[in-house]
Amino acid sequence: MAIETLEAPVTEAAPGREEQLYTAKPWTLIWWRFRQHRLAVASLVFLVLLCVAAIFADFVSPYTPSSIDRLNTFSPPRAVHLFHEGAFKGPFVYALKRTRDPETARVTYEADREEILPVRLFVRGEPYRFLGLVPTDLHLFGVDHRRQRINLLGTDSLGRDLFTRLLYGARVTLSAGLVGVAFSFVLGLALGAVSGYYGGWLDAGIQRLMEFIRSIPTIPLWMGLAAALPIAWDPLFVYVLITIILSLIGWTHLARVVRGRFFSLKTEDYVLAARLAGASEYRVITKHMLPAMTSYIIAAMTLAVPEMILGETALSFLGLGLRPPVVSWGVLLQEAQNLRTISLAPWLLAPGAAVVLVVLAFNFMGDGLRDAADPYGR
Amino acid sequence: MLGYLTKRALWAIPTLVFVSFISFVIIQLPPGDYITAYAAQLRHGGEYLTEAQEAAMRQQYGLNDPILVQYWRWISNILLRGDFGHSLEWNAPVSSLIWERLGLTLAISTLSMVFTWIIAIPVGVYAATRQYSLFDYLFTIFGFLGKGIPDFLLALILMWLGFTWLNMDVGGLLSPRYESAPWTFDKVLNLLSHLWIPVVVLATGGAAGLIRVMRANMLDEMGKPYVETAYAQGLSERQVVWGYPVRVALNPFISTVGWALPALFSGDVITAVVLNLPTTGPLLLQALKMQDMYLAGSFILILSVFTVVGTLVSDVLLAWSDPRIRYA
Amino acid sequence: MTGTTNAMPEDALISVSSLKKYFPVTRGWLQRKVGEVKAVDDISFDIRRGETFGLVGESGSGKSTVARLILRAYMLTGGSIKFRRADGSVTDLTDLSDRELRPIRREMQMIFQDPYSSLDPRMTLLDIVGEPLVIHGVGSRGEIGDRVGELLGLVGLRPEYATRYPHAFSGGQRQRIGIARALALNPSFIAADEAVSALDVSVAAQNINLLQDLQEKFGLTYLFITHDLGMVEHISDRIGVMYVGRMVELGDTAEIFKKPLHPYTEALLSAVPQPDPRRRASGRRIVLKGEIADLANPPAGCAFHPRCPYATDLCKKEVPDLRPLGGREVRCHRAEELDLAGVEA
Amino acid sequence: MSVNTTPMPPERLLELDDVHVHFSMREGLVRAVNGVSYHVDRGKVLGIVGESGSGKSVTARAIMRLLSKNAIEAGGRIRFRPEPGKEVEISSLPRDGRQVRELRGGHIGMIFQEPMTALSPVHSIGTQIMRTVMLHRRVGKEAARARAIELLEKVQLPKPTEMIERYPHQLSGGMRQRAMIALALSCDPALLIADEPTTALDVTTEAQILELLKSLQAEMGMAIVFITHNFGVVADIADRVAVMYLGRIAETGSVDDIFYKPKHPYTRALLQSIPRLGQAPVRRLKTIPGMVPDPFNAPAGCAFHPRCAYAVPGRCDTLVPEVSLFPGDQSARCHLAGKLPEEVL
Repeated sequence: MAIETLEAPVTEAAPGREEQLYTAKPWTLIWWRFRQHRLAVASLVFLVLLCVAAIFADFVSPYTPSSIDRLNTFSPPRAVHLFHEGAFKGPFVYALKRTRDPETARVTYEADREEILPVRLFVRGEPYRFLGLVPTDLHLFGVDHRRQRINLLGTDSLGRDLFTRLLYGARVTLSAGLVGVAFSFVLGLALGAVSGYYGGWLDAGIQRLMEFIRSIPTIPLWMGLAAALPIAWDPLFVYVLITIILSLIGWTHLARVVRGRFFSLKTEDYVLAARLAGASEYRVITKHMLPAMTSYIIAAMTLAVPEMILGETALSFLGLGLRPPVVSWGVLLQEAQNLRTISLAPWLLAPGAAVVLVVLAFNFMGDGLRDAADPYGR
Repeated sequence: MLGYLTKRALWAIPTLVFVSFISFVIIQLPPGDYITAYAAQLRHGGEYLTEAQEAAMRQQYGLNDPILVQYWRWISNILLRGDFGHSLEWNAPVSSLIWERLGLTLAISTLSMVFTWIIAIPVGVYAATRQYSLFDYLFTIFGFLGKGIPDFLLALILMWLGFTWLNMDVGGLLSPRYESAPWTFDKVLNLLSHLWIPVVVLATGGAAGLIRVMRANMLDEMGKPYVETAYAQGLSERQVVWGYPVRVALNPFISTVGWALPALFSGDVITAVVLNLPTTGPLLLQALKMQDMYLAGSFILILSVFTVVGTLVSDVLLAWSDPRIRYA
Repeated sequence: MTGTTNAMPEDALISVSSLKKYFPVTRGWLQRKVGEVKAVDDISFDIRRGETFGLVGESGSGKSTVARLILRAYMLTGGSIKFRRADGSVTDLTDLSDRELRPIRREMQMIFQDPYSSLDPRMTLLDIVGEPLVIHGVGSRGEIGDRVGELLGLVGLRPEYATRYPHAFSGGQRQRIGIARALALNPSFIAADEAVSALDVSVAAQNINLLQDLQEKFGLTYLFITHDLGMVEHISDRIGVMYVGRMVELGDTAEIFKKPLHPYTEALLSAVPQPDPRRRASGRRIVLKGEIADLANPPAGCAFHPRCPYATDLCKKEVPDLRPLGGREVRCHRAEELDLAGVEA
Repeated sequence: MSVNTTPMPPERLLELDDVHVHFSMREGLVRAVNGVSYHVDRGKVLGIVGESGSGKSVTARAIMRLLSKNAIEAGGRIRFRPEPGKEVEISSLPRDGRQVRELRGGHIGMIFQEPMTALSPVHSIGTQIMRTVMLHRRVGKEAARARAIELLEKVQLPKPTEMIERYPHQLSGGMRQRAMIALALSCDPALLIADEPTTALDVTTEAQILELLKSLQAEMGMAIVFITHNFGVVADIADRVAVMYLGRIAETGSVDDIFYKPKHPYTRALLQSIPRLGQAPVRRLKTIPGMVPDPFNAPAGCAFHPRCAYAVPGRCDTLVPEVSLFPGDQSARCHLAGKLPEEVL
């Protein structure tokens, strides 16, 4: 016998755009929605650029982070100009004249309007190993001069180029944030998944553990743990330990997100449908539950990165985290700790501005992701 | 309700034990101990301790005992006699060092919290009722900035601005000439002129977060059917908003009270270091750097106790304000 | 209550006896068990091959739990479930593990109430309808594609829709996708849990017809769970009426509707508002007192006695058994003496 | 369309004349209510039936001026007579002005579908009622409290003096709906708008609430606009019925005319697709082909034509039908109204 169909045409062969929407993959839908948050997209672009610059910091920066220039201490940022006395000269900076006030013995710098130093691409400069492997002395940009330098963000008390140090610091600070989140993600995912999937007393126990951890005040705990790290240890090892310390607190939030999602997904009918079709536990989790969670988890992780970055910065700033010669934004800000230095060389706060920008970018991106994470929300 | 509170309070006890033990362990973690640090300091100044002297000092302070014994000695003294031990660095009882600073910390934190609330609640409600208005956007930006700028950076910037533009002497809580002076009107004014920076710093961070929480809660609540019911009773918008959704939206807000206080303490640690305030922060930092374990341990313990108690308080407040919990 | 013999009646596809499901009530920070909710308490019935067995009851009566127990989505607290396989052998599902259940799952499937949450929004129809085939390794990729197209056609959807995601469809269509998924492995038994309750009147009628057509075409056996008495009368051959975790009446649909034996059935029937202004319910409607009993804390004696207009002292004290009466089964002390009103034709 | 400007007849309580409500959404403009006219006489019950998306709830909210912020009140007139001899044009008043607020709760009460969420979770039942009483009656706390107790007694909630201290989460669904009714009737409104008040309830609870509403209506004499998708409920409670489809009234008339002499093919088809209790068993339900169209692209001409068995090509798919009037104040918006072949219902 014939099966009754929906006799009237339900929807006429849908026009192209609709059909595209109907057959769009979940991540395509998420991307479409994410794209509508212009601020989030701009943040994404900014962060990608910054990461690329940080990875290739040795090439992008004109100098090396530890090259000292005693005759160029606390020199202010140099503006890049295009026009000299009304004539287009391409990008250049003015040379800097160093004078010492005979009475106060204070050094002042003044742009020498006579001498222009063109900014050149791919100049030879201080030697380094590209990505730690290939020895080279090629830098993305710089000026050809024996004495004069290009300090886009000025220099510090030892005449080191702040722009260079900022880029090298980005490597450490950003990776500390990402690695810290990775650590806390592993902890949070494991415990959150166990808690949410099995429930019962296991869940209760993990919940209690999380309550315990949350009842310890974050910063004093960080400080205490960080202070426990001996100064003599290898800086790299200290770095890893600091990220672990940061992640020790951060995981509870991720675990809560994961657990909540697991709980709500477990009761979805489509999960039961898969089980009743004979799907194994492994299949139910990997094919149905995890895909439904990934976008939420990515959003939660994105929002957790700034916490880690702020933690690293604060600890290093206090002298409890990373220490020189490691260059991180927190370490750089240590130099800007006292009021006299700031009023003398306010550009030393540039790493602070970088922290703010990066934290904001991660927040915007995370918000955009969170809004886009559920394209099927009813 | 009473049963719930009793259970909640009882539950705080194991938490406190756990927290106190963690505090103690943290202090014990670093290799070496106070004597090592002390000896190193002396060496710096050209003096030396013989190994016998070091051993004698260890014996005197009981540093050779197993950690559990040391912990028990420490915690039982605190509980039974209110004796927090002896600060090796300051050569004074810990309790004589901390209470005054703790009081000041508490005062600054409470003041900041009051400010946070005064700002966050009305702004959050307004931003939610006028979603996507100019005002809403302005405060969204403010919220993001407050979240993005680390406390210590804000403190630095405010200090710098106060110093260069307003020509104020900043840092500390009082100008040097008032420090030992008796309390006068001028001294109070001087105190206030110093106090605003830490309060603004702490309140900005807190308010930025809470505005967003309040706004999100409000938007959530305003979409619920009971709000429509309230409108259908003929109440005006002001009566509806403040009488119904705000009441409900405040509940999750109340649960943050308990956490807000400890968070302010945490924030205060760094802010105080930057601003050189005579509060707990700089002392804790110093103690940690010197491995002055009784002092640092006491601080972490007290701050943790505040956190636990704060959580308890917020649970009680929540139960009191939300009948769904009260009569659960 | 349980019979001495474990044998299954010849014509039964599924035989459920003394089925129990108690959910623990936990409290406190360590999830201590403080009691239990008897969601399903001592339920026994058979579903005959090729019939539609209706299970009716109000929310909290445990009817959905019964369906999920039969499909072994949960572990049983007690009782047993037997299922007749396609080859005629009888399998006891009671204690089978997930692995052991797997081959049997091909023969029993479920249709869900909520057309939104029952389809994974992140999968195309091809993946959704084809999933049971993939799980059981039936056919190659191409064959699965063909089969999915065929199944979609069967439920009145275009095979081209296989590349679409569920969000492209309305509630009624989604329900049909769920039906196609349930049919994928040619099951002999389908449990439909409130399968049309969430749909609009006109769409519900279409889907009910579809279910009936499919039953005829494939010789399906249905367990049809609903709170809609009109629908259950229309579609079921026999029905069971549940109240607070227990079966109160069981028998032939037409007979029960004509003359119920249990006061709850009578009240239920009289409460249904009829689309017939001349037969307005007022006057003959039995308005029950009070509320449906609390599952966690059911009244002593017959769970229905606080609301029953015919309750006696015996009903307050003693739990009645489900007992056979005139070709039906009924759980009421006064079943013989009461003369209850059914639905007038 | 011209708007009727003659004063309302004396028995008239509420009159909607060609009301349009649109919503601007990201996907486009939704014409949710597209020229709706109906009226309610003093003390009468008007039932409004329709499937989801027919605009029945939106129309009710337009009367209360409770539409969401993205709604566009695109025309038409709503008139109401709070007391004999007085006439208010609700649609021309400022949305949140004093006059509208006086009507809301004071002269027009409203109850909603979800008794679970329609009451404030953090205020006791008594507080919520007292607030309304104090607002409209300008009485003190004591008098308001006495009134609240009286109201709870009226809706037959047990122990009203204790009940006013209770919070919604402590009550069952049926009790909450009773409390909601008490709240809506707290100031003796002339009109009660009930938006699917029994949809979320079980059938025995639904029967309780329907009986309660009927007895309250007889006692207090208010008129009711009763919105539902259930024809059984309408047949039970309504004096007059309006059937809505895609933002328009398809047909309106007395309850007997609608059920026994429907003039619109949609009404007729809907009535035929409902399984009825005690009906001679038919194997197949009659259905309406297709689905309710997406509101973003409603069909041209008569919105029902793609699903209509009698649609005339070239007419029904191009021209929006005018309203045809029939004796007994029955009217239908159909080109073929009154010309349909007789069918047995």
